[in-house]
Amino acid sequence: MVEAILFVVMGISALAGAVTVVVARNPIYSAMGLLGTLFSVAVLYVVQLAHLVAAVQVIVYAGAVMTLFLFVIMMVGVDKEESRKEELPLQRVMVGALAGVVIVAAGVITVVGDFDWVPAAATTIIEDSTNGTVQAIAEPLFTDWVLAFEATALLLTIAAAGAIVLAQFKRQRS
Amino acid sequence: MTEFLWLVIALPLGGALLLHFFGRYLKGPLSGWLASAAVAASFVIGVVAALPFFQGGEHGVTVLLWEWMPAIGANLELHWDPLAALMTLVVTGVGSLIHIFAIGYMHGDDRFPRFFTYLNLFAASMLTLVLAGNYAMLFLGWELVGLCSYLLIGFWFTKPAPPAAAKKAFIVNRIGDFGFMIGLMLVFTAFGTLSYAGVFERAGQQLTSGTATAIGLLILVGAAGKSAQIPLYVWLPDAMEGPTPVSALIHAATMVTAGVYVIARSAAIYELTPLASTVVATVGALTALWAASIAIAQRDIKRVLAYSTISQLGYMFLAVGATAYVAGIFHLMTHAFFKALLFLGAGSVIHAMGDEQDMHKMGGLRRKMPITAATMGVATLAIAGLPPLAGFWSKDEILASSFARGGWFSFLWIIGLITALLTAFYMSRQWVLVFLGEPRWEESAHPHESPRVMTIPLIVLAILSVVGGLVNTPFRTSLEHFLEPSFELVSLQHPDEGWLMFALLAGLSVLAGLVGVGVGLLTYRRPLERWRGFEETFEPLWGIWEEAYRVDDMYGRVLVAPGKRTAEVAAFDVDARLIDGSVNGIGRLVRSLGQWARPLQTGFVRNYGVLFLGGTLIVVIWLVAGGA
Amino acid sequence: MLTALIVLPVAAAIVVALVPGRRREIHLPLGIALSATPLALAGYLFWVFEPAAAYQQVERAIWYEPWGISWYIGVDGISLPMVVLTALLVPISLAASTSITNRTKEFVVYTLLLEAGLIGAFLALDLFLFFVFFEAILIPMYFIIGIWGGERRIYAAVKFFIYTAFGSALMLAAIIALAASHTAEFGFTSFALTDLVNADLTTGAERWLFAAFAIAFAIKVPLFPFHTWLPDAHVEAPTAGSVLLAAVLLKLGTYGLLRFNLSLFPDASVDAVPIMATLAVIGIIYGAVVAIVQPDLKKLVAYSSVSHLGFIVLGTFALTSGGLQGAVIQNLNHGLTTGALFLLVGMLYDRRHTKRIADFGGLQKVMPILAGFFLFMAFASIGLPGLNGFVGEFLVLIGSFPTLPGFVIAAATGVVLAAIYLLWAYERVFTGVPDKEENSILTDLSPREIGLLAPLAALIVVIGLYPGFLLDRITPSTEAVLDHIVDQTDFVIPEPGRVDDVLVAGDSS
Amino acid sequence: MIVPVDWYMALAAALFLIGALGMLLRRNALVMFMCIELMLNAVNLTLISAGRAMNDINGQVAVFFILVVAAAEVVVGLAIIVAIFRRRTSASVDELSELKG
Amino acid sequence: MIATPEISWIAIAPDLLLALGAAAVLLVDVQWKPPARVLAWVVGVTLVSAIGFAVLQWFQAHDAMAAGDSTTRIAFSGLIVMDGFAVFARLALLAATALGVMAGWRFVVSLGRRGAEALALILLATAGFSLMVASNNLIMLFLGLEVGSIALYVLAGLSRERPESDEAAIKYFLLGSFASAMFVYGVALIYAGTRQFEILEIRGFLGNFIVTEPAVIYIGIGLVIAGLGFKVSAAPFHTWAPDVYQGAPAGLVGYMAAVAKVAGFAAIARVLITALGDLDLTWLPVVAGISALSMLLGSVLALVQGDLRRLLAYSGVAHAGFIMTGVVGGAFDAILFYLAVYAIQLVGSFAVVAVVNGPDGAGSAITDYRGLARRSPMLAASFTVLLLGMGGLPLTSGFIAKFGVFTEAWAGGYQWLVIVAVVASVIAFAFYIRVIVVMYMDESIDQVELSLGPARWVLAVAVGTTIVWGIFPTSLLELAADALPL
Repeated sequence: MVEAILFVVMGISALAGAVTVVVARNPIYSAMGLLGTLFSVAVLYVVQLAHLVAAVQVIVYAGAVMTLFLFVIMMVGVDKEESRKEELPLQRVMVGALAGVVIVAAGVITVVGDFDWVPAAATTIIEDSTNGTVQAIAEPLFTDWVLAFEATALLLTIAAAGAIVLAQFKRQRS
Repeated sequence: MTEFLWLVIALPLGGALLLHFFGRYLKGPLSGWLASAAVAASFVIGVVAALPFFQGGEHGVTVLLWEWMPAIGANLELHWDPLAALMTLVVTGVGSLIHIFAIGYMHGDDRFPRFFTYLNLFAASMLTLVLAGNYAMLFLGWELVGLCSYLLIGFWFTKPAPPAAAKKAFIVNRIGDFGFMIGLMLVFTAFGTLSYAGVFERAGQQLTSGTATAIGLLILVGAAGKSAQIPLYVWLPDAMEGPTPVSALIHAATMVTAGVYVIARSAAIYELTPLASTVVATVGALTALWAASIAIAQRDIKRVLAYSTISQLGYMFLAVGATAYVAGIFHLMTHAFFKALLFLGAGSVIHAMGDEQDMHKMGGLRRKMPITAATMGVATLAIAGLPPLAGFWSKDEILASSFARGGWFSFLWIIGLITALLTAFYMSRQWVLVFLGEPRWEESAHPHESPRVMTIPLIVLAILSVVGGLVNTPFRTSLEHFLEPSFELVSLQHPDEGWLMFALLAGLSVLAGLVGVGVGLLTYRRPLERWRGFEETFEPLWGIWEEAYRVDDMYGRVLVAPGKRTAEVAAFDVDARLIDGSVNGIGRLVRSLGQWARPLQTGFVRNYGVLFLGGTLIVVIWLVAGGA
Repeated sequence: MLTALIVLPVAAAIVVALVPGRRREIHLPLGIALSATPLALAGYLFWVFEPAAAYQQVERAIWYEPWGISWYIGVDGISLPMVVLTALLVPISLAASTSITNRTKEFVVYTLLLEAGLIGAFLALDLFLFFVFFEAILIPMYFIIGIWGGERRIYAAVKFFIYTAFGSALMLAAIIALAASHTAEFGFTSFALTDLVNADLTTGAERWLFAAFAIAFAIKVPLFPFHTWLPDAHVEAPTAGSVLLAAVLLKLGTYGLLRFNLSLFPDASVDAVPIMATLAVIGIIYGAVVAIVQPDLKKLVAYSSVSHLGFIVLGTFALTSGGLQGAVIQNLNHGLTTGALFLLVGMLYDRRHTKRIADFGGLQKVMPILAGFFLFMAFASIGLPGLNGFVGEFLVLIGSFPTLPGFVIAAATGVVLAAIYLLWAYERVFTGVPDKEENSILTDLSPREIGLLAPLAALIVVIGLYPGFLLDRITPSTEAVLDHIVDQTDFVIPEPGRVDDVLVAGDSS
Repeated sequence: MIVPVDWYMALAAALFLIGALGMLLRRNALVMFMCIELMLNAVNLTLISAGRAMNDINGQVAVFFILVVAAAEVVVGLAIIVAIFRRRTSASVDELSELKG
Repeated sequence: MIATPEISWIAIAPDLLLALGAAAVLLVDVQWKPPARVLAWVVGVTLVSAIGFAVLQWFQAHDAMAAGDSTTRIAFSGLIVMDGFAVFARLALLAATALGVMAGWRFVVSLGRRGAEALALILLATAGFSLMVASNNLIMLFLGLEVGSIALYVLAGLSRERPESDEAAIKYFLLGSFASAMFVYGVALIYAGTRQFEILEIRGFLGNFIVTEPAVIYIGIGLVIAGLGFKVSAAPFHTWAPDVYQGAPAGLVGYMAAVAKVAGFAAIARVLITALGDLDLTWLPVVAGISALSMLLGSVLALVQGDLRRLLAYSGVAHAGFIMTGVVGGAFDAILFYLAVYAIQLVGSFAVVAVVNGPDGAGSAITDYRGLARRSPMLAASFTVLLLGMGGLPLTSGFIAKFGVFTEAWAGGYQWLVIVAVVASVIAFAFYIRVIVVMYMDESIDQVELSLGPARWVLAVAVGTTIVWGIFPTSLLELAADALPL
């Protein structure tokens, strides 16, 4: 029951946030919308017992990433409001068409074949099996997934080096 | 003896090659003498090789030189039989005389050796034609003759007319050859070989009359081309552009007789198709009359002779068409004598007049050049068919044979008779215009008798023109016996036996001859304006005759011009525009596709996004749809 | 030995390439000298060749086992003449290229590579290998046209390249399909001609593949209506290019039709006879008619090629001994005569720097020798008996008549038309008085140029009078092709009316 | 009561779609970028929900990596945006359309 | 207490070395600010040793395959594999990297201090892609993909002097991330459909069970195809390629394009053929469609380009289509051969561009190549060989490659695709020929002598392999034939 309520509420707020991201004219609002979505999704993680992931989501995303975003937005200029009018001809039409196609397709699928979102779903859900405690996550993370874990190191190195090399150019100029 | 037969061809050919490569090193007339010697030598060989036939009854032999195109039974092989022998002798005999004459005539021409190269080659080609043992090799000689005529007619290539005439001659001949080749194809399909031996012996049992007719008519097309019959005679008058000895060679001894020869040679096939034979005869008769009527009105001394040749060839066709092959060949031989004589005479006149050919500018030459006058006079009487000269016997036999054939042929006989009259008229007209009457030539001209090297051949030919006919008179048909073996497969047409008949027919033709000669003499003896008036009384007919019925213009308008137009359309519209255009069009199409697709790449990343998402959706939907 | 025949030109090319660029004066002589070695080898090959149906001097080396491709070369009566012709014409066309002064080295290299490719294509018995050579030839030819050509050389070169590449692309697909079906049938993949002939295809498949091959070769021949690249290429190409293009390159098409289409797709070939014959005849007449009014001498000769090659195709698809022999020998003949004609046009161009007929006139006066050669070659190409052209055309016509009478009659008109366009051209170019004074100062052929033409002329006469020495070598192979067709299909070669062969044989004895 | 996994999946799909469309609708590089973050979040939600429905913890583990990737992308992406902004003081991608055709 | 994870050093040795090399470059640079050639040495040693280990891997994998045991070839509990396929692709990547560094060396030097980062990024990118080609796990594959891609985004934007570079970077980045999101969502959906991330497990699952409602899996496949199709610039996911190729530094484009193609196609082959082979009836037509579209669109658009880099980009689209025919044919060896050959030719071609238009050249209009044959015959000749090689003319490796994939596609029953392919390759000839025309048949614009620098070696290798493998392809073909995936 609780889960149902939470799902509905958080789902709606997540969607609302997402829509905000898309429609808000000011990047700040978009950022806020994204933030909202992130939080709502985090809650949904918790509902599904993905505690650690939820935590990371809040800390890393809502914390670090969004801060970075906001920082850049400030730097780029808050006042830069994006006018609603679309310069690109047909862009909106095409996007609308695509959205329409997706919705129609979804409709067709739901109507015609009983569409199974998770064909491999287990008949009975054993909550413990996916109880995302630190212990539960860490074990596979550092055994089966250790290489992937290490690979993320590369990713971060690249991010660092990339950021440097891209940002560095002023000195290059002078 | 036959093992030396190849020399008959090889000698003139060798002469040609020799002169071609080393001619320019030979002093003065030497090259001319060499050439003449070569032809004369092959004449001698011919005589020796022909000896067995004089006893008669001797059959032909075939001598294989080497394989050529075995797949179609066409090898280089010589077929030596009386007919071939006779032709060889005519060609080499008359040929050598013409060679000798040419030494004098071409004296001083800067391409003197080259001229004799061609003459020798001409002789060699003609000999190849007559000695061939199969149709393919005959065709070889046939075409080489055409080549030589091309080379010789266009000998004076710096003038505009001769090259054109040469080209015309070759192309018109080609048109004939086209038919001839198809004829040969039919022969091959029917017999699986082209060799005489293979064809004739089996013609009887293996040829349906239909095929025979087709072959006969197609060969006729070829023959009409070579022998200048309707409708392909137009090249011959223009061929006068060549040096006169060439005309003599072409008209008298070699080229034009080929058509007659090939029909005679194919007698075994014509035997099976009366229809084709009749067509041959009809074409011959009509040509005879047609050409004669034109010859009447010509002013150019050589053109008269040209059309008279065509007309005489018509006689020969009439003969072979009437299956009187011997008569045809007989006339071929005699005609060779007096026509060669006429041309050489004309040549001698032209030579003397400084290349003047218009008879209106001549007259009274008999005092200046008696020998020429005398010899040409003989020839004129001979061709006019007055006994006992050669022309009389041969022409009379033709007329008699066709009369004897009866039916349609008696009509042709009448045509022949009329032609005889016309012939006599225009020949005497020519002789009179040239040699009698008042001198009408310009001061510039200083006519004089030609040198001995030119006159001796005239004299020899004159003698031949007188006695030549005696080889085959109704009283002594020795030529017929001689040719017997070559025609044993066919039933020869003979003049009716019996004195009365002979006397009657001969009388008629003699009468025609006499009338013609008489009118000619009486008319043209008189001063210029008088006979001018005579000619004008025939207007407008006379004008049309003089312009040879304007056949050339007609061909030009009906065939040449439209043909050229078609070619231009094909080349510049169809090819350049349509075909090539469409090819390039495809290329352009692809490029324009590219140009058309280019705007997809707008440069706006969000458009790319749309494209991406759209593509993804298509893929996804396709997959789901395909999977379901 | 055959490998050597292919490798020698490559080696020669490398040698020339290694000569430093500044020593420009020795590139051409060196190239000529080196290209004599393949010629010698080809001559030897011709000498040792025994008249027999089978492929000879066969060499086979596995290239890549799993794909079943191999270096599989051999020679038979059909390819032999072409190999010899190639080896003969390369030195000649090189020696005729003294007028090429810029980038001589590259020119020589490309020409030698071209020779290697051509010989390879004629010798290849593995379809993969054949295709490799067939395509590889494009590059050197493309450069020869594109670098040393006339004003519109690039257009011509690109057109030539793309057009041909398009054809061969289709052929590639067909080759793949053929090999695939062979794999499906016999369990092992092979591209060897000798294997693929055994693959039996469904009628539909066979026809498609035939079409693919036929189009590729029809473009190469070129057969109407795929011919329009040819005049452009010829007009723009330098002399040597034109010579090799006309004399050898085009023959890849006719050769391919004869070698691959007939033997690989017998049924389809028999069914396709009407189509191919029609195209051939159209080509003969059309090419000739178009040639008549060409203002450009080279273009005229080019269109005459279109016309002449029609005879070869006609003979090929007549499916008779005469026709096939004629086709093969005409391959050679056309190479000699047209090659010589292009040489002559080139020599004219070197002197007068124009190819437009209207610019000439009365040249026989100033250059009798050239005129003589031109007339000689013209008559050879007209098909004058006693010269080689006649042997080919006559064999084709007479040989094809039993099977395709209608077509042959139409084709025979080409013989008349040939006389018209060539003699008219001769009249306009060489006869009359040299009125233009730039014409009257031209010099006649040099001994070198005569030396180039003389061997061709000699061959023309020899083949014209004694083709036996070729036919003996050709016939077994052509007969083999016929036999193959006959026992693969229900086609019967009409035996032209023979009561008994004794008589036919009897003639010559 | 347990919410059926399909709902979660559908929600995720909706988020993903919104993100994707937003990516195409906005011309501000930053916002486009946020949309990508939205999409990645949707992916995470999918993984977790599906994992739970299949009793498989790996779904959650995978989420970690995606988070890292997202973070790294953010860093680099923002660096690029900043760099561009320095040159042309605008974050509108529509102005970057020199390269086309 | 967590069990110690299973570690197989050899399986990751090359990647590890690359990472270490990258780190070394950065540290050395920070510490001593050495001249460029020192870095060159570091990079050189790194690459050589990496290649050495890759070769070692090759033999191990080969022995393992011969021995028929799969365990030694599966490492890190199934995250990555060390099968022949992976190692071959890895070797191709390393070769492309080595050549790419040489080709781009001038540019790296021109970056001055930032050169070190550039080199580090190159090495890291290669490391990422090399993990990607070995990944047996979709998440791992995604990580490798991202490692490589992100590095490439940065590299694309490296030349700060030119605005085009910015544009290239941002376009590449935005679209790339978009594509990655698509890809990973597809992975998630496949996971939802099979409960597996591991490729071999997925194959097993699909082999053993019939999924009653597989729609979600198909959606996943579609998204995965889209994501990877983006990386290999297959139509309609190619739109970034021309702009990026044109905007990114000339010195590096060759490398960027090559590694992305190799890794992307290795992944496509693994995911589609190995993991989803049992569903091929569904995805084959789609992939065939993409292939055909890529070939036609690519060649047609390349035909009308005025800029050489865009031309090469679109030709790259066409090549993506050609390689796709190999995927349709389901032939790993044909794909690998094509990839190896094409990667090298690509790097070589862009090396030429870098020489002619300068390492950070602004434009590369085809007209700049007028009379190149006169200015620098060797350069023109090598470029000609490479162009013809990419065009697929016989006697070049490109022909063997094309022939291989076409044959497989034909045998696979996709005859129509082969027909399209041959037609497209004719169009391809048309635009490659155009460049050759310009180089050989137009007159030179300026006679400035061009110095090749290290690009000399790149061209030597590229031309050499193009010709040698064109005439004696057996060696490489046999290697590719042995390079089978698990």
